[in-house]
Formats: sequence, structure tokens, C-alpha cells
Amino acid sequence: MSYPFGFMDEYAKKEVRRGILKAIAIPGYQVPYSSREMPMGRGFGTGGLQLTLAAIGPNDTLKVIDQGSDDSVNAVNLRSFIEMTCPGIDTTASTEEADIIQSRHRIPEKPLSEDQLLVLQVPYPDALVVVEASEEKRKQMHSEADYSRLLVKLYEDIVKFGEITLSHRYPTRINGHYVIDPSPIPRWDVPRLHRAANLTLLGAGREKKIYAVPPYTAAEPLEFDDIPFRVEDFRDEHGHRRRCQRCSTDDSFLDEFINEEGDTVYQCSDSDYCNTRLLSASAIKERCLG
Amino acid sequence: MDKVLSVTGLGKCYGKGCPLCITATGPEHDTNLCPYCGTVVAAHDVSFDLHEGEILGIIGESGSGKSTAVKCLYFDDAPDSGEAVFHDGEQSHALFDLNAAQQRRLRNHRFSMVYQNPNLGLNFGISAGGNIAERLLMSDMLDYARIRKRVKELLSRTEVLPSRMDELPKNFSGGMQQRVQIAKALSTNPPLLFLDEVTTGLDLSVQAAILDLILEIQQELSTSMIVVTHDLGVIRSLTNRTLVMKYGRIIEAGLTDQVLEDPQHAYTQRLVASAL
Amino acid sequence: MLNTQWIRELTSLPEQQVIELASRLSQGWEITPKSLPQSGLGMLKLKDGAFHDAFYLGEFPISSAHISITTSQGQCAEGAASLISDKLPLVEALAVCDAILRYQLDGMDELMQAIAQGRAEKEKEERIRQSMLIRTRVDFSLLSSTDEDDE
Amino acid sequence: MGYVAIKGGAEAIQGAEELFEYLRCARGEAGSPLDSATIQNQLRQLHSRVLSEGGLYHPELASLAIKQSLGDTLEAGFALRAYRSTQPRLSETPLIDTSKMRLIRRISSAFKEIPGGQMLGPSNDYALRLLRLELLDESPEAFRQVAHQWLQDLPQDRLPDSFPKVLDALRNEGLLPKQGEGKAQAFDITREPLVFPVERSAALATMARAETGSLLALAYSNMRGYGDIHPTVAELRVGYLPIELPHPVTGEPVEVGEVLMTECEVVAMYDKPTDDKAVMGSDIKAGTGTTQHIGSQPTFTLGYGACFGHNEVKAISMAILDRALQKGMQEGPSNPSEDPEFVLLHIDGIDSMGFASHYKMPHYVTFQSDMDRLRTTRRKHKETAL
Amino acid sequence: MNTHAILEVKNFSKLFFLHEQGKAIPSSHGVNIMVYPGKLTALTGPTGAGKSSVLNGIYRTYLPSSGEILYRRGNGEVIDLAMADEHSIIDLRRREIGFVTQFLRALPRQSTLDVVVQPLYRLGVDRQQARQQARDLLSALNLPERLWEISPATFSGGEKQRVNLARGLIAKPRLLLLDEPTASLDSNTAESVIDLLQQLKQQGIAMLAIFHHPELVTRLADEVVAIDSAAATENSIKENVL
Repeated sequence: MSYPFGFMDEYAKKEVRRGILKAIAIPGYQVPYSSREMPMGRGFGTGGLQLTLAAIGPNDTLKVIDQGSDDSVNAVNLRSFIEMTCPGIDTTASTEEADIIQSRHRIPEKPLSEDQLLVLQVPYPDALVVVEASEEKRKQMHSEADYSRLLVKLYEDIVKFGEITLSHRYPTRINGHYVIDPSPIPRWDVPRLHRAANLTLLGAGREKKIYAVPPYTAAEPLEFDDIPFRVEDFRDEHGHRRRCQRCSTDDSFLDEFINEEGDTVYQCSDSDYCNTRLLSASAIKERCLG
Repeated sequence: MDKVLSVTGLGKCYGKGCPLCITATGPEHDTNLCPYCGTVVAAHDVSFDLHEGEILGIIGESGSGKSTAVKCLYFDDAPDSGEAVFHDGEQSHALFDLNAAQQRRLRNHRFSMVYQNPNLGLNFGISAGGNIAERLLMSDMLDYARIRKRVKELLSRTEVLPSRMDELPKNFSGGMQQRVQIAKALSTNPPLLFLDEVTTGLDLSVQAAILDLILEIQQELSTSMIVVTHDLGVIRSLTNRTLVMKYGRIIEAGLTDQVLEDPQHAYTQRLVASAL
Repeated sequence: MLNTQWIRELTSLPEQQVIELASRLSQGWEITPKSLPQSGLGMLKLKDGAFHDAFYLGEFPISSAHISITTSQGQCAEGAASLISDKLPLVEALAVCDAILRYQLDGMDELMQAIAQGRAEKEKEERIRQSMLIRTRVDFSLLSSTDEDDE
Repeated sequence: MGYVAIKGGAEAIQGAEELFEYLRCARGEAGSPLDSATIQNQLRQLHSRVLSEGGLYHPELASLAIKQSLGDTLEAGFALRAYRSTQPRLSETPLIDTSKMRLIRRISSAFKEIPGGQMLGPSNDYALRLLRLELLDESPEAFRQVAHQWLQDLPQDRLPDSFPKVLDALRNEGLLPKQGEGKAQAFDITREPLVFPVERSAALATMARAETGSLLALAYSNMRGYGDIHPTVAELRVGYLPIELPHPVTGEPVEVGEVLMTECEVVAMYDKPTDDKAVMGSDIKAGTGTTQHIGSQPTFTLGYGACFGHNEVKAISMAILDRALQKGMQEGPSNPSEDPEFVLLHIDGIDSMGFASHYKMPHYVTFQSDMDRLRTTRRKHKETAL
Repeated sequence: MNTHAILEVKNFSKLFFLHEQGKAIPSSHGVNIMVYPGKLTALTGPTGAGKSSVLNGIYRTYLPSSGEILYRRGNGEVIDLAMADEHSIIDLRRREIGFVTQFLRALPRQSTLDVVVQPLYRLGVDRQQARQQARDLLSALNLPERLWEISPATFSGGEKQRVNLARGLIAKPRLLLLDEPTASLDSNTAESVIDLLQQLKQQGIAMLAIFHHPELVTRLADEVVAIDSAAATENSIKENVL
């Protein structure tokens, strides 16, 4: 069997593109669309995949990452499917070289440019789902920008734990109105949505929604005036910022794991960022030594 | 005294309706169910004014239309006919001409309702303080410390120990839940408060304390209130004026002491006589 | 008069037989598509049994072909067919058959024979289906008369 | 220097797929591959499930999907769905009336005798569920003999081509809501997203391709007491529905094929007439005995279920849920099975299975973020405790 | 209306229609009364002559059946209390017209002090100041201080009467209606009430009163209106009656 370019039939792609345009026109608004079944599980990035397939053309260069890594099984799987159904495209691991970056759970560390498109895979598109199960009611709350119940959730967290317990999927207000679930990116990545130069598209396949953070658009995490939003804390017990054990940088989101010796070690979550740092470090070393 | 609310000709039917619904129902026919089409005439031609700082009572048995009238005004239900104008300082709002969002805005910011069942007014899954905080957050108070302070003030005002503010209301007694509901209702200093059978089902001594609290608050804040009840004692204790409803109609209206001491309508006379 | 069942009858014959027949009958003819033969999906719209509301039950594969023919004698004809299938060659063959039947082109008799053969196949299928019903029919009247006998 | 532990994902994926394929073909030369017809006939019920849950009546590809997924209905339905994403939509049938169905089974539990008669058709409803050990070692000869035997001496009599619907008899008695023409417009869930509230046609379409077990579970909750519609099966039919499409040139209807389908109509306990529904919810103070209600008479209520293939449990469950959802749409849901959003968003096998599977994917980043929250919270906790 | 009078009741009648029994019960008929600032008009007549009905009619606890009840407001405006809208009546009750009856109605749990202070709260008087005034008045009326913080529900008739009086007097209304204010008081307390009423008169407060004891009429009344159920009545100065 042979498949059309981009797998989906043309009508379906057009519908996704219309959804994208509407999403850009109303920043943060969840545009419903009749998400098509993709040949991989709902939850494996079918929303992001449909956005990428509707947007990509034969001369585009694509980067697919999962958990910051181009080698993650899911990233590999998605990339090879897109390569198979979109003849003529290039793929890359370099953030800089990519025109389209499809990602799950991370935004690349290196700020993106106006020419780049970031596609995020979304399991739960609606930040209000933690306080309201009914989609019909949530829709009304969004239309009135009524997020008081979400704020009560933050209030209750502080009362109970002295801290906001939301770790990822941090509710973020776009352009002063709609609050979105920015996909399960860590809090670390939220400030990098704010007034970013690039367009970010978010796609939820199973929940059948598309939404967008257009270039240079405000993206502000929900917070109290006197208790500001905070990103993940990578300081050690002495208050020193931990470094990547591989490239030694101290300004990236770190993965923590236990090595063969049983010690806890830290490494950049963004593999391309880490590699780039490592290369330039070794270049400097070479220059100095040479 | 300034008018806060004026209601004219409010009507609400449940059913498909027919030309005879109105003439075939009402106190004189001893029913609110249209014999021709089965429609329930829940309220018809309900008109009254409410002044600033006034407590108006609406009394009647279940099915009299008293709750229907209040539900329409609080936007829990939509009337079929009539007008209601809410005067809010410089502004006047024709309530039934507003769109749903405008109605919810008024409901959240300028009106409050205390329900008979605290379940309706409170979210039992979040703390007492959280319940009150929700209304404050709705009014864009976004400073955590200020919210905590205001919640404590409101709870002490309604005589709930502020030390219990972080507990879930489901652990509270019925009277305490009502106090939290009142604190929540008052949090935004609403000019108009609806009280729907707020003391029904509570112990007598708790009832008295709640009524006392409502009166004190009304005097302090000069909130206008509409009290819906079937209890003559509540009417006598709280209200200046009273409407008596039966089968969807207002059958008598007057000063509360006059309605109770010198009732004009046969039904009111029976009601008062039976309560003595 | 053309019967509306001929496609159903003809397609009960093996697919290859139908394709071969059409290609043999149309040998030497000039066949050009009026529109591109397509295969894709059709949607089944049903009237629900309770309230007679329309609703969509689901999709089925559908292929269709629409051709024009100039026979070797110079006769012009047009034929078209759709079929629940994604087999394009089969539906193209059916479009040829449609033209033959509709314009009574050469080979019509042979085609009619094939259709009759298909009809016999269908008849067999239909008898099997009818037997399913007849052999599993519940006869309540028999039961009740037995009861009466017992009394 | 290796990069964390996820390097080599591509090789692992390929290895896993090869292993899966090996298991399909294990036993080597002793086994033989399943062919399409075998799956369609010998795994008839499984095949039916995949046809309806995939939402695509393509018997051949359904067999293939079953084969490649090793018989996993969810996976097989999924493969059909993904296939349909690549296909253009060419046409839509005119509104088809199912009374034209060429039946193989027709029963009613409402009446002993129905016009046209009850025909059990292929059913094992009353068979004893004893393991038929003789099939453990079935010879090809014995296997063929069964079919041969059945085809002997086929009865010669002929039944009508179509049968009247049981509901029509009840309707003629006035026991059912008066029937107008019904809505002609239908909601297409394959091309439009569900935005609640939805029309009944959207609910029917969603249920028609829902996962059988999910439908059953929700319908069962209603039958057990989380709901109270108390249904009776007015009629359950299985058969082949002829599909007619207009001829591309002449426009006259031509039969282009048939689909096997199951349909079911349930009659549920009567309720107030629909247009009086609001009355039920309000606190009525009923009048004295002199007033008489001269409105419309109470009637039975109805539910409808239908699906591709032969799947009776699915059709019955759907009919029960259709009735429950109508109740929920009219009066507001009082049980999960009456809540359109709850039912319709949780019965799709492809959606739910995909989401359950996705938890198998790496979640390092979110887990890292979770750990940060927990540690910070614990630190605060310790500080306040001191 | 008479330019000196604060209240002029003209041809007041009240009859009750009881639907249950289907009959009308006349209570007062053709009553005429004048009340002047700083003077006390006493209403006399046999039991059942409808004296209380007249007071209730003026206060609008009863709806008058006919007649006029002209009242001159503090701002000089004359208003017919029989016809005035309810909000005007509420306003007058709050600011100008007080009524002391034989019965005390209060919320079950409310303390005596809270009962007495209510009218001042309604006028928006500062809470501290209002409570002080209430204390002063209660001690002037000889109510023991130990009773101030408890509910009057359990009080003796005399104690309740004093609480009632205190509440009626505290806001210093322009017109005070008194329905047997000393009925259940011991003589000592009755004397202090009489003193108090004298003081009020001197402050210019107009009073219309029904007294249990004819002696009090003699001591306090400037005008007397005698009514009986049969005949129309009008003011006569005390000397003429006695």
C-alpha cells in the first residue's frame, strides 16, 4: 500500500491547517478538530504528528525529540514514520538547523527563531480539567476567563503544603486571556514560551484540540502577587547550582539518574544542547592547548 | 432610600403552555397546574421593589412560586416574561436582557445566595477558607496573604473559629456550614443577597443564632436581602416587608407586622392562624 | 429494462472472470475515462429504527469509474459503476459492462449470460440465507396447542 | 561517550517488532498462516467486532488487521481507523431504511408471536457452554462435513424479502411516541469534533463504532441500578443491508453491495410525554381532584442500537445507552450512563487504549519535575516543623 | 390639618373581615384624635372599644378600613399614614414614630442590651455610643444590671415591660404611641416611667397613650379622647371630661 504525502488525505490536512490558523488567530483558545487516527497510539503524539504532517513540506528540515532527546524511542518512531510518509524532507538532531521541531515534554534550551515552528504533543489540552471534569462547563469558564477555581487549587496547595504542587503542565495564561495546559513541559520551560520569537503549536490528538502560542505573545504562569511562580531548583544542599556531568553547563534543565557506581549524577535533558556545549568546550580546549 | 431592585410582571411556566394557562390557574382555582395542557404556572405577574438595606420576605408553601422568583433573579432559571432592574450605584441593569456572561458576572460579583443546603453553596472538597477564597479570586484579589487575612476576618465575623479555616466544611456542623456559606456570600460585599430557607433543618438555637447574625450583618453592611421561607418566625425576625405567594401569584404584600397581625387574604389568615 | 441488481449478480462471479469478460468484449474499443477512477470511502447513512433520525453507521470502501467508449464500429457510449470495494480494475470492468448494457453494444448477449450465471449464484446464496430463517423459526402456536392437549 | 541510557532506541524498536513478528510465526513449518477467509468465518464474532470498532466495513482488511495484531481487537480496530485516515471520502449514501435488511436472525422478547415470526438464526444463546473437547482434534474431513451436512436438503419454501418492524405494531396501537419524519441531518463524527451538547445522531455514530466492552460496562451500570430505564428488546435483527447508490450517469439507484449488520430496538418503561418533561423537575403542587390533565398520554420510550457485523451485545448495550442519554439530555444526567459527555468521551477503544498504552513511554522530565516539587515541599515541611 | 397638631386622626374606622367565618368584625368606628408636640393625648374607653386598634392603625400594624391619619413630618410635610406607601412607613418608624406595646418581641437568643439598642443601630448611631445610651436608659428604668446581658425571654412581666419601653424610647421618636406601658409594673418602677414620660413631654415629644389606670390619665394626659364602640369621638381637653 502506498500512502499520500503526509499520510492523511488532503481534506483532513486542510482541516488541520484551518484549525491551526484559527488557533493562531485566537492565542490560547482550544480549537476543536476531528482528529484523525494515526497509525500509532493515541497518547504517543498523534496530535503533534497531525500538526507536523499538515505543516511540513518536501524541503523542510525536521527535528523530533522526546524528553529532550532525539534518540528516545518515541522520537525515533515518530521521526521514521514522518520520513516514510513525507519523501523529500530532511531530518536533523540540531535545534538550530530545524525548521520544524516536534517535541514531547520539553522546549529546546536554545531560544528558537522567527523561522522555526515548535510543535508540542499534548495529552491534556485543558488546564481546567483538574478542577472541572465536564468539557461543556470548562468551555464556558474559558470563554469568561474564569480561572478562580484553578487559583483556588493553587491556594489549597499552599495551605496544605506551603508550596504549589503542580510540577509540570503548569497553567499558563496566553495573551492575557485563555489559560492553557502548555503540555507536560517542566516549569523550567514555561518562561521560555513567554514572548518567544517562534510560533508554538500544541496538538492533542485524543482530545481533538489544537491551540497556539503565536510569536511574541505573552505566556504567563498563574501565580499570586506575593507568591511568584518558580522553576525547578537544581541547587545542591550547599546552595550551589548543579552542573551537567557531561558538558559542565549550569544553565540547563537536568536529568537525574543513578550511575553504575550507585551515585546520583546530573546531565542535560536537552541532548543537542549538551552536545553543542561539549563541542565548543572541546574546541576551546583544543585552541588553548594547541 | 434608594431602590436596589424592581421586578415587574415576572412570570415562569414549565410546560408547553396554552392560552388558558393563566386564567385557569392561581389561588382562586386552587392549582398552578393548567387543566388544559398540564403546564405548571410556577410564577405569574410577580412585581415588587426592594430598597437599599431592606430585608424583604417571601413566604409561601412549596409550589407557591417563591423559589422560582428568586431562582429567576439569581439566574438559576430564566423567566418567560417580566422585567427586573437592578440598580447598582450609577448603573442600572435590566437583568433578563443581559447575556449569560453578564448575568454570571453579576451573580459572582454583585449578588450572593445562601442556600438551604450548604452543599449547593459550598464545595465540600476544598477547605472552608478555599471556598471563600474562590469568590475573592473571582474578584481578582490575587495576593495570597491578603486573601488569608480577609478570609479570617470573614470567618470571625460569622463566628467560625479562624483556626478551622483550612478544614473541609464537610467536617463542620450544619450551623457552621451555614456560617461559612454566609461568610462566602459576604466576601465580596454584595449589595444584594438572596437567602433561601437558610435556617430550615437546623436546631432551634442554631436557627436563632443564624438569624441574629444575618440581622447584624444587614445593619452593619446595609445589604439588601430577599428572604425566602415557609417559616413565619423567620419572616417575623428578619423582614420589614413581606410578600405572600400561593400558586405562583403574590396574593398579599405589606409590612411584615401588618401581614402577620392583620392579614387580608383568606389564605394568609389561615397561615397565620395555623402558626399560632 | 435494465435491472438494478445486475451489479450484485455479476459480482457474485469470481472477480477475475468479470475483468476478463469486460476486457475481451471491449477489445479494440477506445476507452477514455470521463473522470479519474477513484477508490476511497463512502459513508453509510441510516434511518434509526426508533425515531427515524438520520445517523452515520460507519464507512465502507467505495470505488467508482466513469468512462466513454468508442467501439471499433465507431459507436459512442458511456458507462459508469460504483462498487463497495477498493478494487479499481473490477469497477472499471463494471463501467464497461454498464455501457454495453445501456447502449446494447456488441457482446451484450454474452454479458447477459454471465449475469444470468451470477444470478443463479445469488439464488443459491439466497436459498441458504432463507434456510437459516426457516430452520430456526420458533413455532409458538404448536407449543400452545400441545398445552391444550395436556389439559 | 554514551548519552544517558536511551541511546540506541531505534535498534531496540526494530528488535521488538521483529520479536513480535517472530511470535506470530513461531512453530515454524508446523504452522500455516491464517488466510482472510478463515479469519472471517472461523473468527466470525471477532471479525465483526473489528469491523464495527474500526468504523470501516472492509471485511478483507479487517481480517488482515486481526492477523497482524495477533487477534487484539483494539489493535485491529485501530489499524482500520489509521487506514481510513489516508483515504478520501468519495460519497455518502442516501438515507437508508433498515427494514430492507436481508435477515438471518430476528427475535423479540416483548411478544411471543410477532408478524412474520421469530427466527433464531445463527445463535448459541441457548447452547450449553460446555467445552466441546471433540473440537480439540478436529479433522479437516469432519470440519468440511459439517458444512456439507447443513447444505443438504435445503427447504424449498420461500419467506418474504423483508419483515415488518415490531415497533410499528406498538406504534399503531399508540403506545409509542408519535413518529414524525425524524431529523434528516446527521452529525459526522469522522469529520467534525464533538462539542457538547451534541445531537443524538452524533451519539449514535459514536456508539456505533465504540468498543464493545466499554459500551457494555456503561449499559450494565444502567441496568444494575445506576439508571432506571428497564428496557425490553422489542426487536433484534441481524442481516445484510443492501446499499444502493445513485448511478453516476443516470442517477437511478443501483445496488453496489451489502453490509452485515446488527440492530436492536428497546422499549423502555413509559415516562411523561416529552414536552411535559420540565413538569417533572419542578415542585408541583397538584390541584384537587377536580382538575384533570388533558395533555398528551404517557407512552413507552425507545432506544436504538446498530453496528456493523454480527454483535448483539453491542447493539443491545447501545440501545440501552441511547435511551439513557436521551433521558440525560432532557432532564439532566443523574447517572454516568445518562451523561452524554461521560459516555461518549470514554467508549472509544482507540482513544482509551492509546492513552493507557502511552504510560509506557518515558516520562523522565515530568518525573524530574515531580521530584523537585516533592523535595521542596518536604524541605518546607521540615523547616516549619523545626 | 390643625397647624399645631403633629397627628390628626379623622373619622378612623377599622373592621376585620374573617374569611374563615365569613364575617366582618367592627373594631373602631369614626374615631377622631388630635396629638400635639410636647403633649400627651390619652385614649380612654371601655375594654373592646378598639383603643388598641387605633394605635395599631396609626402604626399601620393594622390596615385602616377608612378615615385619614394625617401626620406632620419633621420637615413639615403632611402625610396620610392610612395611605402612605410601605417604604415611607418603614422610614417613619425608624426615624419618627415609636410604639411601645404590652408585648415584647425579640429574637430568642438576643441579649437585653442588644434588644434595646436595635433602633439606634438602625439609625446608624455609632455602636459604642448606642450601647452607652441603652445602658443609661435601662438603669433609669431600674432594670438590674445583671439582666442586661441575658435574653429577656425569661424575664418577669414587669422586667419585660421595661425592656420594651427602653427600646421604644431610646431613639427619641417625635411621636410615641403607648399601649398600656405601665400595665405590669410595680409602683416604684411605674413612678420612674411616669418621670420619664414627663421628661419626654418636656423635650417636645408628642404622645398618644392608652393607660390601664385612670389615675395615670389624670397625672399625664393633656388631652383625652374617649371612645366607645358605638359613637364617634373627638378630643376634649381633660378638664371637660373629668
